[in-house]
Amino acid sequence: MRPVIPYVTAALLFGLGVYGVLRRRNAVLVLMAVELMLNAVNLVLVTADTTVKAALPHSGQVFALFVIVLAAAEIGVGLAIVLQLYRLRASVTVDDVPLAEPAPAVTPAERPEGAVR
Amino acid sequence: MSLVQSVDNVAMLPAYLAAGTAVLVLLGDLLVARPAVTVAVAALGAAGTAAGATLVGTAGTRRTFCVGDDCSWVWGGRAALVGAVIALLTLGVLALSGPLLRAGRTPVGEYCFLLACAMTGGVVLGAAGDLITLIVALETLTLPLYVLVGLRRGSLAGAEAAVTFFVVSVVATTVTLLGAALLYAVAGTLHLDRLGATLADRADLTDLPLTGVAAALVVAGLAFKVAAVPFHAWAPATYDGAPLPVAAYLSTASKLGGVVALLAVVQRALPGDMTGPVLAALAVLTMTVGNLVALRQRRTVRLLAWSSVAQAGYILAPLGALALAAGRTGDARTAAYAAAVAYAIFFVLLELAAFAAVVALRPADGDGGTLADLRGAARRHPWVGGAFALALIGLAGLPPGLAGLFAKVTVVRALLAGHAGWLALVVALNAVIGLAYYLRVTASLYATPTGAAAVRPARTVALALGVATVAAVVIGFAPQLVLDVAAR
Amino acid sequence: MSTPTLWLAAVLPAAALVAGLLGLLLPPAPSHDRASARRTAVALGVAGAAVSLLAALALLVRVDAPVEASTTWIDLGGLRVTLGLRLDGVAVLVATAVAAVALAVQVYSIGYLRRGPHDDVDVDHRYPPYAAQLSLFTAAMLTVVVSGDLIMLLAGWEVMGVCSYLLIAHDRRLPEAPGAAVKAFLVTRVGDVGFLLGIALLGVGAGSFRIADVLAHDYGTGTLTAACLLLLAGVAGKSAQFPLHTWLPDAMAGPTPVSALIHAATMVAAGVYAVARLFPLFERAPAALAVLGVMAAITMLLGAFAATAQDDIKRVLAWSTVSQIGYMTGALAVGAPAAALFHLLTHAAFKALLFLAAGAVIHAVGTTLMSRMGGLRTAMPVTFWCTVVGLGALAGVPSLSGFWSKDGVLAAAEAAALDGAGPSAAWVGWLVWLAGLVGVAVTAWYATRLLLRTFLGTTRTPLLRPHDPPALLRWPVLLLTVPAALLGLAAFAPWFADRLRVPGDDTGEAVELVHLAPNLVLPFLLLLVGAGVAWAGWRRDPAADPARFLGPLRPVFVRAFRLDDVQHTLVVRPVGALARVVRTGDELGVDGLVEGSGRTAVEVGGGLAALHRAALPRAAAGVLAGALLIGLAVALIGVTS
Amino acid sequence: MTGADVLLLALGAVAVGAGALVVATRHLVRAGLWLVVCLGALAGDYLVLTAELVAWVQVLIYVGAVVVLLLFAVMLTRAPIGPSDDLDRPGWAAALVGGGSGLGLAVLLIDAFRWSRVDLPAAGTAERLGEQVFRSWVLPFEVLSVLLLAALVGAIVLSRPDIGRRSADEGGRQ
Amino acid sequence: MTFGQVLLVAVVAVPALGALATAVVPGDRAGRVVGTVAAALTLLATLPLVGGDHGWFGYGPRPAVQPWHQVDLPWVPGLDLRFHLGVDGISWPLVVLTALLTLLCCAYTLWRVPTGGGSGRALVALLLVVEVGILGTFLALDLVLFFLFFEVVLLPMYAVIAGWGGADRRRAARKFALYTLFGSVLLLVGVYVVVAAAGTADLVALTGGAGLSRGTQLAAFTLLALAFAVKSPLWPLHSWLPDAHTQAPTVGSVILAGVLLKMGTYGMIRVAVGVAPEGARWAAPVLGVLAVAAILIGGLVCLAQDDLKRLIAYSSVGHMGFVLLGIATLTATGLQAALIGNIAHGVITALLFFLAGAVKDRAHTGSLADLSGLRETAPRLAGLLGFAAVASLGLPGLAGFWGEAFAVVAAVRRGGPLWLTLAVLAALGGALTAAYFLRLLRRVSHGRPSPAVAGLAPGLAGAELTAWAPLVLLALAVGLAPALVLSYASGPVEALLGVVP
Repeated sequence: MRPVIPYVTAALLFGLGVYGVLRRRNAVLVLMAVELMLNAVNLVLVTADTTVKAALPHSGQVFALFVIVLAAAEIGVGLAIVLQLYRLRASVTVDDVPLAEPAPAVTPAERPEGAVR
Repeated sequence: MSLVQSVDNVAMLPAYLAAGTAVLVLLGDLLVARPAVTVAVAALGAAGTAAGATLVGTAGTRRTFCVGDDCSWVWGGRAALVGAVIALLTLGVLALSGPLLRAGRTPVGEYCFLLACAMTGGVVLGAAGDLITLIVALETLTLPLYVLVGLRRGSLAGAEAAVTFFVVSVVATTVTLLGAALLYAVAGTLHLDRLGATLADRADLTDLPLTGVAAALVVAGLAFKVAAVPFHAWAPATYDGAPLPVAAYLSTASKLGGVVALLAVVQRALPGDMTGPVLAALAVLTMTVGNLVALRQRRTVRLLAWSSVAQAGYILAPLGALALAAGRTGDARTAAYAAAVAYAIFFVLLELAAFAAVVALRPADGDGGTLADLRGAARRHPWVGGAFALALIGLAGLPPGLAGLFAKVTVVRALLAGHAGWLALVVALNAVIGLAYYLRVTASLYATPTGAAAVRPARTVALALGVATVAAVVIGFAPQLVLDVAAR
Repeated sequence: MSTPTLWLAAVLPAAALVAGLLGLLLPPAPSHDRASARRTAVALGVAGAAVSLLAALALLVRVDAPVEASTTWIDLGGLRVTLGLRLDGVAVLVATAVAAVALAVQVYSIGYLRRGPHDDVDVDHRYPPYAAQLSLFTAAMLTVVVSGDLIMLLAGWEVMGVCSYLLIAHDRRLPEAPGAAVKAFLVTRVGDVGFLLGIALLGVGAGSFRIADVLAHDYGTGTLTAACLLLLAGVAGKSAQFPLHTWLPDAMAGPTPVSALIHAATMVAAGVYAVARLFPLFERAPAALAVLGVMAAITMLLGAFAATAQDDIKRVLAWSTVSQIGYMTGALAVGAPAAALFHLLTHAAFKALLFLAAGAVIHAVGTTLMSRMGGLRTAMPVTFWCTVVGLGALAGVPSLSGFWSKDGVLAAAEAAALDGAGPSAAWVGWLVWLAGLVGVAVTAWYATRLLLRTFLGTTRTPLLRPHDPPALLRWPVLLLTVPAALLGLAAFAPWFADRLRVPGDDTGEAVELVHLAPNLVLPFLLLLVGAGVAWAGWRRDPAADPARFLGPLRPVFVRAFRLDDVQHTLVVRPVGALARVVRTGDELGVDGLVEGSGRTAVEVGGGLAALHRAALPRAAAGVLAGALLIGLAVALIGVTS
Repeated sequence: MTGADVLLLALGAVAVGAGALVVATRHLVRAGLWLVVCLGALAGDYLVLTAELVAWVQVLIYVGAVVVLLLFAVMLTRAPIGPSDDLDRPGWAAALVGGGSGLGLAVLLIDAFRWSRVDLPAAGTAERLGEQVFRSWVLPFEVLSVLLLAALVGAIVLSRPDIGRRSADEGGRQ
Repeated sequence: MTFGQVLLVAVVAVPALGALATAVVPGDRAGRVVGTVAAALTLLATLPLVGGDHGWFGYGPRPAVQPWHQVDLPWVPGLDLRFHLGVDGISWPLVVLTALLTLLCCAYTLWRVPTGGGSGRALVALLLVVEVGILGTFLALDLVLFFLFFEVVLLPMYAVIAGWGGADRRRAARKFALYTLFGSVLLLVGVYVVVAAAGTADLVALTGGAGLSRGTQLAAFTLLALAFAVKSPLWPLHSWLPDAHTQAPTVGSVILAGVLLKMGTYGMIRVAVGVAPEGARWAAPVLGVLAVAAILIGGLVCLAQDDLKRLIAYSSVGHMGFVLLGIATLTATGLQAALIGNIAHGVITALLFFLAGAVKDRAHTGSLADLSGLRETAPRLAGLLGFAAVASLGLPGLAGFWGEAFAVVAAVRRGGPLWLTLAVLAALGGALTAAYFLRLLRRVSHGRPSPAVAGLAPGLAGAELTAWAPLVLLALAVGLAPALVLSYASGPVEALLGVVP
């Protein structure tokens, strides 16, 4: 068996996941892309079990199981969060979620009062 | 050979206490259904966890869940410190949550339960001895916080904050997991100490570019937790959208968790010449960007968030000494790790005090508000304002905030012990930029009030603020206490 | 050294100093008890000067050999600064002159600074500080005279500068007074830069600033020449030598008694005295003496010619001072310190006399301009005769004091020029001698002019009723006439001549101040020529100024060869411009850099904050891109290493 | 090239192709369906790699639960069934980072493993894995239970806005 | 504990407790009185410190630092920090000066609290905290402790400026705080460069280089000298000072100019030169050139300055240039000149700022264009201003002379073309000093009274006289008897220079 085949598969899948996370506007699609990345990780873990002389056999597969559960838990909470956002805004476009506070509404004349002094 | 791993239940006591707290809170909420009882149970549980962590920690290092020499659970000085501090921070945040919970729009039972779950993650994190436990514990610490951040009912900012936090966190977790998986693919083990030993022994592995990248990915993923630049952009938005006590938890306990996780992998698993340069670069970027952007913030919590980004840079800085050969000698390494832990302890204390003061000065269930809302606060509430000022000055690292001063001194000393003078200079210059905005806040506290009505701080908040301030003053005069526990 | 002598020597400056310090505590402002304050001030001033004079006279009797006493003032890292006295004949004689002139000025001031007849303004409303400053001035000069340590000498030297500043600026009616005061202080202070450096060189070389140690130390030629030249800068400043003489004529803005004090016995004499005091050093530095000689020659002629064209009576006298000090430094340059000091003493007498007499005139007519005087001889006979004596002495009319002392100087210069006597080169002797001779003629010319313009002819302001001054003003003038006329004869007294022996002169030969030789005739002839020309010019038209014969040179002489303008163009304006440039540079450049770095930090912060003014995906992108970059970097480093 | 290699190659191609469609399709629902295909192919990969239990869990949890959950979310957010044009934002940066990481990882992995060959280990049956979990990995297993509980409670709290109101009413009454 | 040790601790503890008491005592005036009493007690405690063991009677080599008294207690071993205080001939005059000036300022505050916001007792409390920091800096014999006290000063001083200052106070205070923090963080790095290399922070052990390598010494000296240069301030790191001085309230300026700047020069002597002598030797020419640049540029800027307080502030740049020139020569003469220059500048500039404050308070303007004829309406004030200006320009017989003249002498003594040039330029700078002070006097004192000055009352308040008289007397006394300051310093200075290579 050539381990490089599943490894490269995993690498490409991870890359696709990254691309998806960055490309998609819809939060659910973003989550799907994340799933791709997580699965790539799992594939690496499972493949690793075949390539390494591990101190503990099947650690990779165990880890992969844990990751699947972890992902399920996260997706559960994540979807709840996304739905909460949808309830409040009727949209799940991540582009509408700002990182910074809204642009300052104060006029320049007021600024020395609060900010500079 | 028994089917199940042997367990040292004494060593596990802190984890039991923490998890038990969570379960008890849930049960209490279901059966008694009185918020006061629920909160009391949570508080008692947190206090008990802290006590248990300390008690077990004083008896020397205990290991359990061992496979051969590799143990998944190592309850030593560091674990006890982290466990106790996280439990105490949880207790503090519970106290800060008083007004929020009393305002009645937050489900008390679930709130306390989630907090207790996060605490459990934090307690386990300190003792984690393998990558799986580490990552799972870290997720346990983080996942309840997604929910808590989004708990401001009807608040779009809260929902957005939760989404931001969640998405970025999931992505970062994936990066960490990939790093861990690659490490496993290379070294064939997941136990930190064994990993460290393997990488140290086998030069063929360390020569492999894949190993370095794997290490870097693990560090990068974990750096997200401490909000290091460029993994930081979630922090200000999340802190500002979250309820104030949750923001406090995020910037103290959660950040401490990230530091602990980073330290665990850096100290035990990964070779210093791989992580050192990454950490040094992250430290420089983090403190500089954090401080510079903080200069331009107008909202209190955002300013604190950016400042805590910068502070994360100071925490990482001593580890940057590992980038140099001189920084990887035994003494210098020890000094660097101890300095990072000590700085983190000083920092969480001051940060908790600062958030407590903001909570005290803001109306219940309100957000952090703008800096203008704080004008003259110290004239209306001399004690609260004074404590806030002390905390801010401590964060800036100047007397009379001696705790913060000694924190900076610790970092600089560790850096120079590792001959990383240039990094020490960067830290020093950043302290100057930092003072600029801390002074701005402090000065506006003492400015002429604009006439907003005084809010009477809740008793629990005042208590938390008082305790944090007194603790800051005490360790300001006796920093050796912290240095001693941090060095263990 | 006997204790009483020591005490007397200490009292000499201390009396005036104490009087001055106490005087400063008196209420300076016009207030209800100012009459009593004024009385106290008068008493303090006069008493201080009188006690000093008595001490000086007592010392004159007691001191016949040099005495010296000192105690360590402070030891600065192996450099010893002492608090010491060094008395010899020269010191005592000069001290006597200083104290005498000071007393005369103190007494004179009482009357002079009263309400003037043509002035409604109460002139002397700040009399107490004025008197105190006079006392301090005297004390400072006496300190210079008796000091046995260079640093202590410097102390007196500089305090004098400050006092001159304060006194020149005293008169609040004159708008130009503050400027003149500042100029006086600053110009001398610039000279003092050299003086301080010279002292530093000497002190560092000897490891001590005690004059005796310095004189005893054997310096290298280079050091010595440099030090002497530097000292000369200070001397030029204080003694108003070219090119640092410009302050002196302007200083006439001060009250006339102050001018008398400055010109006769204190400031200007200090430079000459200091050189004489350190003469053994100069003797060993011929280059410095040569420079001094050139300086002296230029100064002599410059002062004399400038005096010819002035209309202000005080300015004539001021320029004459410049010129006469040139004689003294000339004598020093040709190696005749005794002659210089002798001229210093006689000059102190006749110049004090002239100034006080001029003060009496000004007091009477209310102006300083000669063009508004004339014909005062009849109205003010006492003043007239006193002035005649003073001017005679100045011009060198035989048997008056100035004749003998100037002759001493010229004889020494002639000896240096013709016989190569003395430490300096022959050409220096020639220079000084020729300049001195020309100076004699010119001096006679302007002295005659002054006398004629002021006292003879017809009155030009007929409305005035001038009269001789009151007793307080008259007596000092009268008493000063005596030394002005007779002091020259003292040169024939061996005890007097012997007292003018400078420290380095240990040949044991008698000091010869007067040379009764045929060549005395030459200056006398020149005197007659000068005076005669002036008289002839005046005779032709008594109402007109004889200075009109100067023709196109007149404005040049009035402006003293425009050296003021030169100084203004070359020093004052560039420094002012430089100051403005530096200020701007400091504010925009240095501070701008600081402010700029602060602003830059804020700007960069703003830029970084703008980067975060984006949506959520950018945070995720940050994480992923960051991880990618870090991974890439690590991989590349891993590959290359 | 053994048969396993061929299988791996084929399944990998399917997985990558389906994955590409997941991130590229303009149909929301189809993205979910392509995800099923991709995850299924991966499960096949696991089987080839002798990780039996992981493969079955993959099918159960991922294909059975997670994808269904995602599809529900698509429905609940009232996504259009047909193709939509506003799903993506300009993609050069995403392509750069995604391509960079994918290709970079691939290069690293190829560099590390080359065309080496390994024998497949003993199969990861449920029994063997269970033994491993309870012999060596009890701790994370236990912690994960806390995590799951928290996720459960958290998801419920977030999904049911009335929970907060109830306690508010109680708080009001007390 | 011996009496001396009790005194040492008291010198730091009394003002600290005084500040606390001032802050908690009810009533504004009562607070101010309490603070003043504390300041007075501190001064009393500093005086007997002189009665210690001055000599070195033991065998063996002379140590470079021989404190008269010392307290040495462990504090934070993890940071090499010990509570090690000591006093000797170099620090004692500065300690007394600090205590005296603080007392005068507190007493002055009893009479007048600057307008601008804060309560008087808060001001007094802050002044006392500043005093703690300054005294601690002068007394610290542990490098880390030195740094700690160095930092203590910063924020209280910021608060004094920002709380009670002039119109543009916030900006000036920020600039002060940030700029001087920039200096002190360099100090922190410098301190630990030394500590990391030497393994100890004990100044007594470290003085003389303590076997540090040349590279370490150069790095340490550069950092330390930069730090102290900011505080002193040495051109071109001075630009915080004019703003801070101009905006600060009178008492703030007095403390700032009087003693706060001395922390820099003291540190330069005791720490920078003491700990890294080889570095000092290496950097001396640069330091000397910058010092002379400070003298000349300070003087020229003053010459073109048109605000009273700003002019005095810039004059400090020049004066500190003389002090630093003295230090840069690394001769006993120069160091002693620096020490006495420190004290003299403290006394005279404090007086100048008191007077400038009085003028500004009365005339409500500090612009030279609006002030003239002061001697006509307020002759005593004008007289004192004249005295202070004359003292400041270095008139022999007054305190300012010794430091300036002997800095020049020291440069001459050092010899060589560079130092001789520096001496000449510094001496010319002395003439510039005279020029701008005379310009100041001419503008302010002479001439016809301007409208702003015309209405002034001629008298001075008792509190003013009380605050100023000691300074006037000291300026005279130090000028006439410099031994007052230097008699104790020669031993320590010789010992210090004994270890400079």
